[in-house]
Amino acid sequence: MALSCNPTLLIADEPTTALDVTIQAQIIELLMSLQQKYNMAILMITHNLGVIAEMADEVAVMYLGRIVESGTVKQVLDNPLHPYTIGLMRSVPRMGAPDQKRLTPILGSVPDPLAKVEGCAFHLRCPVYKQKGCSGKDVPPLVEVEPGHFVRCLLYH
Amino acid sequence: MMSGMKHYKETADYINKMYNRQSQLDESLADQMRESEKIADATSQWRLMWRKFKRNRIAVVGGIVVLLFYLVALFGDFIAPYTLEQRMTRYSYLPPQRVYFFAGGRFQPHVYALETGRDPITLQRTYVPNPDKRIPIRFFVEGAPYKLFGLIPARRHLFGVEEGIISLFGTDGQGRDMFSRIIKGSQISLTIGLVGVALSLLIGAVLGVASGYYGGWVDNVVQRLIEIVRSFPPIPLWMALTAALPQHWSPLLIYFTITVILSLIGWTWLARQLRGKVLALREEDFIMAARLAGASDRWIIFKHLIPATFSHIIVISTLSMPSMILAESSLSFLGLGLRPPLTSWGVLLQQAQNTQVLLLYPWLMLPGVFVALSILAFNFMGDGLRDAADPYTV
Amino acid sequence: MCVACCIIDDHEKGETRMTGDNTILEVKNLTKHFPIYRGFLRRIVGNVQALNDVSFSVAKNETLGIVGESGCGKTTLIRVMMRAYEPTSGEMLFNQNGEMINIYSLNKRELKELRRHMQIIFQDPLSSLNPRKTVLEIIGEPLLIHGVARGQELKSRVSELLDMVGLSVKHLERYPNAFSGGQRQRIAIARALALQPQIVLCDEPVSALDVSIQAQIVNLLQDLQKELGLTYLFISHDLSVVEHISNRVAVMYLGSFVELAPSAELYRNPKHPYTEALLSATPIIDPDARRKRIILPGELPDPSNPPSGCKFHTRCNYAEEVCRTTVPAWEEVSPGHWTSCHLAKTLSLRGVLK
Amino acid sequence: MRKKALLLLLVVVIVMSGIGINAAPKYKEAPELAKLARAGQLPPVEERLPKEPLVVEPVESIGKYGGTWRRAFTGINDFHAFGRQVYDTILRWPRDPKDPIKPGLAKEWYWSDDGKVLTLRLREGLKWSDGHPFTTADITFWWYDIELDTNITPAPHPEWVIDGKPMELEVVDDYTIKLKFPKPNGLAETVGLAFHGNQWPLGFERFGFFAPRHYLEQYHPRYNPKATYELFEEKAIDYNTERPVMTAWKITEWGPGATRLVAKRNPYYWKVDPAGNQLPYIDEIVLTLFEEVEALNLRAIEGGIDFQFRRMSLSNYPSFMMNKDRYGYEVLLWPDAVPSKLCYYFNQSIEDKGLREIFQNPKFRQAMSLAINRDEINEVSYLGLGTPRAFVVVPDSPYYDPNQEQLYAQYNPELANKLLDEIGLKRGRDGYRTRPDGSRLEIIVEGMEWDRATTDEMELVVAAWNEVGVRTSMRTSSRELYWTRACGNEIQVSTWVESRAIDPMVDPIWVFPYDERSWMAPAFGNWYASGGKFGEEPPKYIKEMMDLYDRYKTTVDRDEQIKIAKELLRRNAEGCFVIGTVGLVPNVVVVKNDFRNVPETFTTDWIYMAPGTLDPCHFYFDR
Amino acid sequence: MLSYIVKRVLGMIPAILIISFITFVVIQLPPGDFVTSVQAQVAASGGGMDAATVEALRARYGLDQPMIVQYWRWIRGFPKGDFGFSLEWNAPVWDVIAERMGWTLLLSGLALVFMWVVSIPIGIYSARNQYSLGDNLFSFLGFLGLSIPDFMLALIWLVFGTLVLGIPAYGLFSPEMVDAPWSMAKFLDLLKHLWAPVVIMGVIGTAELIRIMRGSMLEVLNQQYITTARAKGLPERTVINKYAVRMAINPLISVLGMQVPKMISSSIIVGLVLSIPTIGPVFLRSLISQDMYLAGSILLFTSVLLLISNLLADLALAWVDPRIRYE
Repeated sequence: MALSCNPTLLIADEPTTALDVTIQAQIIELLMSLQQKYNMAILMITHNLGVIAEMADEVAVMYLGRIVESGTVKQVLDNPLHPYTIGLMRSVPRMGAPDQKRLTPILGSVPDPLAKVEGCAFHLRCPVYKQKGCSGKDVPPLVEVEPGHFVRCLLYH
Repeated sequence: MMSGMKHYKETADYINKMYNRQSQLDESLADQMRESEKIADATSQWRLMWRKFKRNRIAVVGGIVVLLFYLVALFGDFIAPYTLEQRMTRYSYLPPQRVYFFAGGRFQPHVYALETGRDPITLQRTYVPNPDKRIPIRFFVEGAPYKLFGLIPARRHLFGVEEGIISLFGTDGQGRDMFSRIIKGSQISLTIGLVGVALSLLIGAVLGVASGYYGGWVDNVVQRLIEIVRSFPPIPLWMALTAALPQHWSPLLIYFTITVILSLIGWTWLARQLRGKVLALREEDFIMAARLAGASDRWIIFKHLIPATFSHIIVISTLSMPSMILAESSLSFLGLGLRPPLTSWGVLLQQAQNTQVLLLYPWLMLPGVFVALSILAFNFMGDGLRDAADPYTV
Repeated sequence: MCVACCIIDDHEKGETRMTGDNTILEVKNLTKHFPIYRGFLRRIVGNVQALNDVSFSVAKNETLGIVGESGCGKTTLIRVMMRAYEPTSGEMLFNQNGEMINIYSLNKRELKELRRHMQIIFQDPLSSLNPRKTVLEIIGEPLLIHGVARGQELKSRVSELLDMVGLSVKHLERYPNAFSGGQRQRIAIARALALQPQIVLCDEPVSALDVSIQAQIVNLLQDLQKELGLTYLFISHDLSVVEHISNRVAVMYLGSFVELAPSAELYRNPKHPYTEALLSATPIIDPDARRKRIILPGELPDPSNPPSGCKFHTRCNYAEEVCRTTVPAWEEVSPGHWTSCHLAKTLSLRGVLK
Repeated sequence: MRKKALLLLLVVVIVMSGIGINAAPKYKEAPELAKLARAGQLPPVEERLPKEPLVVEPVESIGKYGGTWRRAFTGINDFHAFGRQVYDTILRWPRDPKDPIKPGLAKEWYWSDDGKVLTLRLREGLKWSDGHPFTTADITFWWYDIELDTNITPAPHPEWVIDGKPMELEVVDDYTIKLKFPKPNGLAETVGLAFHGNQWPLGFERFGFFAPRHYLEQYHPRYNPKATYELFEEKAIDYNTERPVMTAWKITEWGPGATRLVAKRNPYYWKVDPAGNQLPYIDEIVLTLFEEVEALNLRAIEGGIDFQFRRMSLSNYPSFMMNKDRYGYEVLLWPDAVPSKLCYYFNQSIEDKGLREIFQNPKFRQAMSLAINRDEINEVSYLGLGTPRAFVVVPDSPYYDPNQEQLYAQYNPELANKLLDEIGLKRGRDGYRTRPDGSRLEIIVEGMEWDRATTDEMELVVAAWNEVGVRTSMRTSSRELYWTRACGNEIQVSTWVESRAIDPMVDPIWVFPYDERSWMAPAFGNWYASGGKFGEEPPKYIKEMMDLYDRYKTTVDRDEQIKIAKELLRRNAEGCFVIGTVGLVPNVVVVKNDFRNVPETFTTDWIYMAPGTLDPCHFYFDR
Repeated sequence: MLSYIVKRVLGMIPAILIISFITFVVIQLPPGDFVTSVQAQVAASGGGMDAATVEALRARYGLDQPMIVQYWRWIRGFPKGDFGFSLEWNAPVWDVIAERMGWTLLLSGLALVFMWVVSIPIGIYSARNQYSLGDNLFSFLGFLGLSIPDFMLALIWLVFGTLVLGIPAYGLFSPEMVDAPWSMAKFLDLLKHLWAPVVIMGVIGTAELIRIMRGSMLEVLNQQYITTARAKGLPERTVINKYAVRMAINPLISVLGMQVPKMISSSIIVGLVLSIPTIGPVFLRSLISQDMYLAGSILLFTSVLLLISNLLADLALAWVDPRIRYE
């Protein structure tokens, strides 16, 4: 249905969430073939890092309504910079890496989206925040640390 | 301030290191971290419900009106200036009196004395207030004796007059104060709903929960029963059943039988709702968890299912009150329900079922206003409760 | 009652077993069919074969992972194991002080007693906690039911449990809705541990949680296992989590086990085409490792009308004639590595690259 | 309006005569009938009318033909709404109750000297509405094939049975018939021929003295083996539109579920006005069905009814008065011959022996009567239009005794209390009296729901009795249930809207325990009616009254009858057998301004089939 | 589909039998019988009836037989369309109520139509303008309608309409039109009488329907396919009418079955007050006079009407919403 008007941009909002891996694979395959066929861009929203790694060219990581890091998939996944991205990568078990004996969780939980967090939205859960005054009034700006790789963290200022 | 662009990898390493250290942090820090998480107050489901309910302005107003109605009904004998037996035949069909609050600049509530007469042509009663003769309204006056709550003998009334008459809502043909009659009527009209709902609840809750929880043949039998009862249109069935009442029964017995009849039909809705609720609950993991913890059926029904449906029961009861009140007044109106000397809003309305009442004595329709008001209030309150009752949305 | 079966001939039964004494749980040929009724007379017209001839055993202090897609029978397995459903056939033996007791032959009271040793953690921490009960009531419920503790003692026991799962005692009087998902799951874990069970069935315990929270719970489960010497049966559809936490992993398809092996072995060296497909379909967080996925054609067959022969043959890329006609045997292809595939020995399948 | 005015009200002298009018040269008829007659579809009017038509003396004036009389009724049970407009009997009640019985279908009648044979002479040439001659055969058919056929009528009407023997008929010729009894029959003229003597032996009322033999014979199993009694009943019933009638209008439209009843002019009707116009003047009567009395009243208030008093409620009087000019009608108040609108029977044969003893004490009943404030009731319930009085016949009655009018009917609570103290009903600490043995005294007044006014009245009476220390409560129920219980001797104090106050002897249920409907003692009444087979034997003071009535029944001497009736009524009044409150409460009569021949005032009594004696056939529209 | 209908209809037969039996028992509950009530009627107008007549009448009507026999006498005629004999009207039950049944159905049906016609647009409006002044106003008006008893509305209308506005407030036709043959004038006359009772009956249920429609519309408007439809650039009108309303109307259809009994009840009461020839007045009368076959048949008919309306509602639901399957 979504393709009935020959779009140039397809927004896929969690298209694979709640699907089994085999079906998920089918969908990914389908999306990718469609992309080639129609030569369109895909904006994919997902929480599955694996899917991103498999599909995306570029990635933006969001935390509490803000992009905290963005760049090419390689940049972000191979070289995560923001504490949240790093934490995320570290808390996910990776298949085929049995040497990973223990996961590193991000402590605490995502705050109520209605609650106002001042300063860096992640500072409450950030393992380093005490070292720097991240809880100030202003939201840290997005900094381009290498070409195309942006991060919103005071540590990189 | 600037770590420099080149050093970003070092920063990332630093963050990683901190993560590694964090995993070795002692529990107290973890605890502290968790404390910072969003944790609502120690809120029970009831408190949550109340908080949500409070936010709904109309529902609160409805609730206050309902509460007020019941308070007035409870203290009716005290609030009403007259008893049911008091007839002031001199003042039959007296229109509602105007109350004046100030006399000579002083707060002194009073009414005017009335000159009574009859219109020579239409033979209608006429009442001419005499502004020169003020009758002060007194509070906590001695009046006709009554028994508060049917127990405590008393003579004091909230307000009254020492001579003449005080009739806020006018009088009926026998010169009985409508204000007092409406209050007395509320005692029956409002309780008939309560008792009826309570009985419906009893039947509906037992059958509904049993049918939902046990399923199988129990469910089947109950469902068929409900189907059959529901395949009768309510008013005709009520009519047929109340027509069957031996009318020489004592008023009290009639009153209770009517509530039983009302609830005989009312319970199906409740049972259905509860069954659905229980069916859903039965599949909830916490029921499974309790069962796996070794809980017996009884434990599950009484510790989990019934409390879980409690808010629903309250909502459903509130929402079925209007139909009970309406049913009572409709049946009484048709002459099939309660009869004088029992005084309910329906009975009062039945007596107002006259063209001449509407044309000449419209204040006799006031009980209808109270029926409507109470239904409105119950509906508003029930709606608010329903919105507030869902425990899963905060 | 039941001292049913002390003599078990492992090899003939063809089931995986660790050494006798070490076995805590043994499931034998467990089958569950749900009848389908139709028509006015409610005749049985068919069966949904939710669980088909499943056999395995679990050793003490081990974590056995079970993976499979939705509808494969994971949940049915758990429910049958907890005896929420009666099985159509098969038995489940539980090691109680060295005696293997078939739980399906127990009466109500004995069952209640036995259940103390076997508890469950559900997937959805929201629905598994009664929203109307306080933490104290929820965690204390099993203790009350079994008459283990009450009053002040109950309170202190529950406090201990809360502490054990990393929650503050201050939370004792709060209601579930005051907690975050991770915390709720901690409460659920505390409840499961209240009766000091030996084995805990974890039914997708982290699937409903936020990615960043999953790790907390996984770690907690691992810590508790170490601390209390627990045995886990860890059910999930997430292959990476299962790999991370499990000693051995079983793969289910359409109500049957298709493969069972120590996790490293299974992930590197799958012997069943379905396992291979699952592994290849699971996206890996490594942008360099984009692989060719094996796309299984079609959808899961109707469990009330499963395919003949090997149930997987309809979607298998390697299927041969024999797969269509003959049900493959459950065989040990290499030590500790069981599978049911006609072609297990001939095929060379791709595991997860390292 | 005081009841004394009543005497003056009957200003209209009614002359009904079958004698001496045979000289009328030519009769006139309604234009529509004339047209039919000219077309040959009807015989000429002279041939349709009997030799000596009954001449109706107009209340006001000679009328004009035409118009539809709009009335309203409440359904199939409201047969009187139509039935009383067509009062056509063998003999007729006079318009003034003090006058003697008048001729009707019979032009003359006389008793044999011993009072055992009554000879009736019918008008010659009377015809049914289908043109078939009306003869004595229609009477014998009624008597032998309906009244005496137990398949249809289980027992003949009591006025035709003397000492257990049914009357015998002797047909002299087509117009002459003799009624023979073993003893003089004092009820034959009044009850039998004037009250019951109409064409409806079946149906709700089961009144009748004749039936259309030529029509009904074909449905009677005795004459037609294929017929059934069910079919016969269906055909004989009042509402059958096929059935020939002797009335001024004939029902032409009515069926199951219908919402209106239409009756059209009978072309063979046997009455004329003094100018020789064949009656009725009005073409048709249309009764519209109203499910609810209030809607019916509303219909009248907004001028949708031409003339009617039935079902008009007095409490709506102000509304009528306010709207009468707007909608062009007049509102009259006709006194109703009720001794009291609502009356109270203390059941002297109640099972509870203690209560029975108290109720049988005349002093108790007198006290209860004295305790009632009748003026208050009159004001509250009857707009002050009734007459507070004792339960006695109305001044129009031949048995009236002015001395009884206010007997124990003044409001005198002191005297009431004194009487109650005297008979040993002492007041307890709570102010309520106990029985002589000290046990609790509580009486229950029961009634059915009539209307607001009567309920108000009952409540006032109950309050009054509580005032004098007799603990009283009240219950109301539906008519059906109430009736059954009252007749079953189950009610302590019953209430009823009792009429028959012009000639109560026609059906003396309130005079003494006559049958189970005499709620002053249903068990004794049952004993009397069944000749001692059922019920309970009454005490002496009641037996004496029964003997008096036996004497009344078996004399045809009117003076003797009046003497006996007065004696009976004296005993009744002095003993307060029935307690009345407010009587002669007027009926509200709605008359359209152009509706004529309706008198200013007229005493209505249902026994007299009001307004039947006014001859509704001569009402007309002055348009 | 067809077999489903057949199955449902066949399934109604045992239901009708059970209902008829219960009905009969209920109708027989009051003490006394039709003859007693005839007696009382005769008495009320001054006449009398002796014991022998009473017994004979009882035998004639079969009232002296055991209840089960009387019940059998009643139901055995059902297949032939014979619902017994009304003792009071002295006519077959069907003849008495056939026309009234028609009026009852017409009134109830029109009231239902009224409710729908009023509540759907208001529901849509309220959902699209949530918490606006109009939304609040409509829901307040709806609640007001919900809370005023229908008999009171009817009573007020009866007097107000007739005497103040001079509009005919009772009956279905003006008296001069009752007998007239059908014509445009008669039809208009009928409409003039009909609208008020229809509105009176309809207002009670309108509030509920508005609420359901509003809620369901809100839910649908938040659905993804509505967002998709909007994203595709479809005009808002099409989105609302073609997608949203069609889906949102489902819950309305499922309460249709519940609305019917309310309308029937209402038609009885309104019919009584406004003197409309619905089955209401006849029913009340038959209950009081214990005309058992008549009362029983009316109760039975209304119940069957309910069964049928439930069936129709189910079918309509299935027709509108293809997700529902017949099992």
